[in-house]
Amino acid sequence: MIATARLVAGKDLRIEWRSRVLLWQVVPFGVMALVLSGLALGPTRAGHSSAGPGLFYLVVLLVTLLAINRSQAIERTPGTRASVATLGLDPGGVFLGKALALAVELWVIGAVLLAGTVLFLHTALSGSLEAVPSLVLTLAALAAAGTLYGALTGEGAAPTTLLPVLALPGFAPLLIAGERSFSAALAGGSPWEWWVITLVALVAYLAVGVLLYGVLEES
Amino acid sequence: MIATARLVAGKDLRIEWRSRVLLWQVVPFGVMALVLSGLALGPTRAGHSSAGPGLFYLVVLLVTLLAINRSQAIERTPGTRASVATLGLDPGGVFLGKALALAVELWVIGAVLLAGTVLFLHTALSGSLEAVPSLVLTLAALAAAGTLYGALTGEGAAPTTLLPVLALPGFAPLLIAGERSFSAALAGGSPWEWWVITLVALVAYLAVGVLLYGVLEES
Amino acid sequence: MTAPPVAELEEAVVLTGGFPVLAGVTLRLEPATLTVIVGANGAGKTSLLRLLGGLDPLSRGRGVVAGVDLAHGDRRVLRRRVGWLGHEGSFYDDLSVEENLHFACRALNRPFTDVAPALARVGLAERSRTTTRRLSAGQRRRLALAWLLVRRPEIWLLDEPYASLDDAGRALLDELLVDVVAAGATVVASAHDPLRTTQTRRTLTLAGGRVVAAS
Amino acid sequence: MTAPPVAELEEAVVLTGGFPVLAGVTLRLEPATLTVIVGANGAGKTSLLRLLGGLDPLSRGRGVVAGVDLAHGDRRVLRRRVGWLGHEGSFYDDLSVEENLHFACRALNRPFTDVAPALARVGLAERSRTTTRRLSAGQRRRLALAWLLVRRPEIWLLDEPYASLDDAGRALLDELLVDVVAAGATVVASAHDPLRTTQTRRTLTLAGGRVVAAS
Amino acid sequence: MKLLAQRLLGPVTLVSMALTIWLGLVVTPPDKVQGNLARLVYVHPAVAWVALYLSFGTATIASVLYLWPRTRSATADRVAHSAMEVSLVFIALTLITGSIWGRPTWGVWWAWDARLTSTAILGLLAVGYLALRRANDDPELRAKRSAVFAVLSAINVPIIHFSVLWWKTLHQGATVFTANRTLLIHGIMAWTLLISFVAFSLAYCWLLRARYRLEVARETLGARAIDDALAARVLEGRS
Ligand code: HEM
Ligand SMILES: Nc1ncnc2c1ncn2[C@@H]1O[C@H](COP(=O)(O)OP(=O)(O)OP(=O)(O)O)[C@@H](O)[C@H]1O
Ligand SMILES: Nc1ncnc2c1ncn2[C@@H]1O[C@H](COP(=O)(O)OP(=O)(O)OP(=O)(O)O)[C@@H](O)[C@H]1O
Ligand SMILES: [Mg+2]
Ligand SMILES: [Mg+2]
Repeated sequence: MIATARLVAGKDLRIEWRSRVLLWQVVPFGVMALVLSGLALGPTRAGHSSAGPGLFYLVVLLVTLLAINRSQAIERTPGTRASVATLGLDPGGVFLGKALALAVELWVIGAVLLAGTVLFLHTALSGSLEAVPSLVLTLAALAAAGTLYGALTGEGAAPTTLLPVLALPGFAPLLIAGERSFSAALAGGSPWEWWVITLVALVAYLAVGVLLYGVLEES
Repeated sequence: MIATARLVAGKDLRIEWRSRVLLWQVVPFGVMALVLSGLALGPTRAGHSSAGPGLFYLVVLLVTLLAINRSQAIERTPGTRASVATLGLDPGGVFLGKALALAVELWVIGAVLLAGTVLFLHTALSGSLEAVPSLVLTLAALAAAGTLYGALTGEGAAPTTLLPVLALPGFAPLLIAGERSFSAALAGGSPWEWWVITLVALVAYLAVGVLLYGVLEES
Repeated sequence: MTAPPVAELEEAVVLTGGFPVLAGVTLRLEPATLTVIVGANGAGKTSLLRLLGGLDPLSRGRGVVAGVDLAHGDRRVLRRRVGWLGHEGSFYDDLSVEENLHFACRALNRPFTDVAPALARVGLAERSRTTTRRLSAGQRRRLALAWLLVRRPEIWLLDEPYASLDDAGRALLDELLVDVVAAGATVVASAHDPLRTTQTRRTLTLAGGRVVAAS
Repeated sequence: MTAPPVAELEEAVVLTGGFPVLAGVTLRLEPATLTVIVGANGAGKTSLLRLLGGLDPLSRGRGVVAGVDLAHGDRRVLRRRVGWLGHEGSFYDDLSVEENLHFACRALNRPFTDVAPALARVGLAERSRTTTRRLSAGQRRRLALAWLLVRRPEIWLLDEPYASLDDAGRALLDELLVDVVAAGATVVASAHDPLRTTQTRRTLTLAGGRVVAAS
Repeated sequence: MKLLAQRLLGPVTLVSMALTIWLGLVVTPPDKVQGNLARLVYVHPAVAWVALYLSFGTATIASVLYLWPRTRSATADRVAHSAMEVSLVFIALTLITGSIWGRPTWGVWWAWDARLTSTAILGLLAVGYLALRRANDDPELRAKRSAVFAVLSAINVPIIHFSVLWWKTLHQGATVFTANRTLLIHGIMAWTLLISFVAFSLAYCWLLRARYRLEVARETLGARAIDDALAARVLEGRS
C-alpha cells in the first residue's frame, strides 16, 4: 500500500510539475481572491484583521476546490480509467498517494496565501506564524477529505460543478476549526481543542479513504 | 448575427435544461457558500447584515466562475471544435448568444442567492428588492465579461484553473460596483454612479466581444 | 479550360509545440477528385487534413485552399466551405442526435426536412432521440456522416473514415463518395484500409511529414 | 482433463441509463483461445467487452470471469487480470510515453528494463520522450500495445484493435496475438476488419445485444 | 543616428541614475516631518509612473497594433510581451517601495485605498497576461489571445481606477503637481524629482530593449532548432 501511495503521489506531483498549473494559475487565483474578499468587506482596517482568519480559510477552501478538480481531472481523460483500473492498484494506496500529493500542493499554496493574509488583511505576523502548525494539519485534512469527495463525484455528469456541493458541507467543520485556531493564535491563546477536532477529522478521513476508496472507484 | 446569437443561446440553454447542472449543482453550491461565509465571519448577527452585500457578491462571483466553466466545457468536448468551426457561425453572434445564455442562467441563480442572503445573512427584504435592477445589470456584465474570458482560456492547458486568474481582476470593479449599489439600496440611497460603471463595463465588454471574439476562436 | 486547383501547397510546414508535424508538403488538388492519403502511423496524415481545412495555422511555406491564403487569409472563410470527419465525435454530447442536426441546419440555413432523410440514410433513424453521449463508436461516425450529408460542403476532409464502421457503413460511405465527387466536391481522405470505391482517385503517400510518392 | 472456462455468461443483461446494451448474452470462453466478436454498429460489442473486463456491472443474469462472480464478487480482482485496449488512448496525457510505461511497471512490480524492448517492438522508440498528448492516433494505439506487452495479462480484451493502425502495426498485432495465445492467454477482440492472423479462432456474432451466431 | 542612440542608451541611463542617487541621497535635505524617509519620493513616484503609464501603455499600444490586421507583426507581439514583463517588475517595485513608505507613514504595510488597490489589481492583470502566454504554445494563437487580454485589461484600468476612487481614499493626492500644473515643491528637490523620472524612464527603455533582444535571440535560436527538427523529421520518413 505504501509503495502504491508513493507511486501515485510521485506521478501526480510530476504531472503538476510539468504543467505548472499550481504556480501560474492557482496561486495567483488565491492571491486575487484574498484581495477581492478584502475589497468585498470594504476598506475599514479594523474589520480586516478580525475577519482575517475567516477570509483566509474561505480562500483556502476555494483554492482547495480548484486543486481537487485538477487532481481528479488527471485521472479522468477518456480511457485512462479503464487502463488504470486494470493495473489493479491497491485502492487504499491510490487514495493515500493522491491525498499526499494534494496535501503537498496545498502546503505550498497555503504558505503563499498566509503571506498574502499578513500583507493584505493585516493579520499580525507573529500570530500568523503560530498558526502554521494548525494550518498544516487543516490542509492535510482538507486534502484527505478532498480526495475522497473528488472520487465521489467521479465520472458523473459535470463533475467540476458537482464537487463543491458535496465537499462544502464536509469541509465546514474543518473550516471552522482552522479559523478558530488561527483566531486563537492571533489572540495569543492556545487552541488545542480545535487541533483535536482537526486531527480527529484527518484520521477519520484517512481511515475512511483507505477502507472505502475502492468502493468509490468501482464505476 | 442576431440569428446566430439566438441559435447559440437556444442551444446552450437547452443543454443546461437537459443536464440540470445549474439547478442541482451550482445553486446548492451558492447557497452553501453563503452559509459558510456567514460562518467564517462568526455568528454576530449585526456583522452579517452589514457584510451582506459583500458576501453576496463574493458568492455571485464564485457561481459565475462555475457557470462560465460549464458554458465553455460544452464547446470543448474532443472534436466538437473542429466540426462547429466548419459551420462558419458568425463569431460576434456566437459571443452574443453564449453571453445571453449565461446571463439568463445567472439571473436565475442570482434570484435564488438573493433570497438566500435575506434568509441567512439577514439583509433587509425591501432594500434587497431595490437592489434587483443593479443586480440584473451586474450579472449581465459578468456574463459578457465571463464569456470573453472563457474563450480566452480556450483550449490552452488546464483552462478551468486559468480562467479565474484572468477573470478575477476584470470582475473586481463589477464586484465593487454591485456591492456598493446593494449597500446603497439597503441604506436607502441612490447609487447612480455605480450603475454608470457597470453600464460602461457592460457596453465595453459587449463591444470588445462582438469585435474580437472571432480572433479568440481562431485555433 | 483548366479550372483553378482547389488546393495548392508549396513546401508547407506546420509546427505544433515546436515539432514539425508537416515538414514541407507540396501538392495540388484538382476540383471534383478523390484523393487518398496513406502513410505509416505518425506520418502526418491528420496534420495535413487539418491544415487543408484551415484548422491549424501554416508555419512556413505557402498554401492556398479554396482561394483562401493559409498564411495570411481569413481561415474562417475556408472552414465554412469544408466538411470535417475526425477521429473523435464532433457533437454536443448532451443533445440528442436529432437536435444536433437541427443545430447544424439552423446554422447553415437549411430546412429541418433534410434531417430525417439523412438519418435514415446513415441508419440512425431509430436513435434520433438518443443522447449523443450514449451512441456506440460506429454510430457516432454515422452521425458525423449524417451531418456531412446535411451540409454537403465543397471540400470533404475525412480522417480514417472507415474506422469503427461496420460493412454496411463502409458500403454507405463508398456510395456517398461516388455521389459527392460526381456532384463536383473535392474529397481528401486518409486511410489505412484500402478504399473500396471504384471511383478514380489519386493516392499520396506521406512519410516523415512529407509527400514521398504520388500516383 | 477439461480446464474450467475462463468466462461463462448466462443470460447476462447490462443496463446503462435504463437501456439494455446487452440483452441476455450466453457464452463460454475456453482458456488459451482467440475469440472474435463481430456485429453491426451498436450491436453491443464494446458493452460485452466491458462486462467481461469487470468495467461495467452486471444487471441481470449470471456471469463468472476468471473465477470472479460478476454480480456479487470483487470485480477489482478481475480487472487486475485483464488487459484492456479501448477506443480511446488510456494514459496520462501530460506524462511522456516512457514515463507512462514506467508508471505501469512500478504498479505491476516489473523491472524498468522491460520498457525499452516493448517500445522498440511497437515502433515508438523514437517517441519515448514525447508527451503522450502529442501522439498520433495510431501511435496511441501502439503505446497501448506496449503497455499490454509490459503487463502480459491473462485475459486480453481488445476493442477494434486494428483501428488506426497501419499495416506494420497490424502485422505486429497479429504476431503478438499468436504469441500470447500460445503462451496460454485468452484473447477476446471485437472487429469490423477481418482478423488476419492464422490463429484458430471462434467468431461470435452479436446483434441487438445478443449472440445470434457462433462458429 | 539610430546606432548612436542605441550606444548611448546604456551610459545615459547609468549617468542619470547615478545623478538621481547622488542628488537624492546627498544633496537634497531630509524632510522636516518624515526625515530621510522622504527620499523615497525620488524613487516611488518615478517607478510608479513607469509601471502604470510607460510600460503598461506600451504593452497596450503594441497589442492594439497587433490586433489591427494592417499593422499585425511579430514585432508588435514581442514588444507587448517584453513591455508587460517589464511592467510587472515595475509594478512590483511600486508596491514594494510604497509598502516600505506606508509602514512608517500610515502605520501599515497595506491599506484598502483606491490607488493601492488598483495598482495591485494591475499587477495581477500583468501576471494573468504572462500566465495566458504560458498556457498557449501556438505562437499565432498566443499572440492573438494575449493581445485581446491586454486590450481588455487596458479598458479595465480606468474602470478599476474610478471604482476604487469612489470607494475611499488614503493615498497621497497630487503632491507634486496641482491640477493646474503648478509645482508645489521647490528648488533642488524639484530638479531631483524631475531627474528621477528621466532616469527611471531611461532605465525602462533600456530594460525593454534588452528584453526585446533576448526574445529575438530566443526566436533565432528557436528557428535554428526548427531547422534541425525539420531535418530530423524528414529523415524519419526515410528509415
Ligand atoms: C503599497 C503602497 C503604495 C502604492 C501601491 C502606491 C502606488 C502609487 C502609484 C501607482 C502612483 C502613481 C500615481 C499616478 O501617477 O497617477 C503613486 C504616486 C505617488 N505615491 Fe504612492 N503608493 C504607495 C504608497 C505610498 C506612500 C506610503 C506614500 C507617501 C506617504 C506615497 C506617495 C506617493 C507620491 C507622493 C506620489 C506622486 C503623486 C503624484 O505625483 O500625484 N505612496 N503611488
Ligand atoms: N511536440 C512533439 N514532439 C514530438 N513529436 C511530435 C510532437 N507533436 C507531434 N509529434 C508527432 O507528429 C506526428 C503527428 O502526426 P499525425 O497525427 O499527423 O499522424 P497521422 O499520419 O495522422 O498518424 P496516424 O495514422 O497514427 O493517425 C506524430 O508522429 C507525433 O508523434
Ligand atoms: N440510453 C440509451 N438509449 C438508447 N440507446 C442506448 C442508450 N445507451 C446505449 N444505447 C445503445 O446501446 C448500444 C451500445 O452498443 P455498443 O457500444 O456496445 O456497440 P458496439 O457493438 O461496440 O458498436 P460499434 O461497432 O459502433 O462500436 C448502441 O446501439 C447505443 O445506441
Ligand atoms: Mg491520424
Ligand atoms: Mg464499440
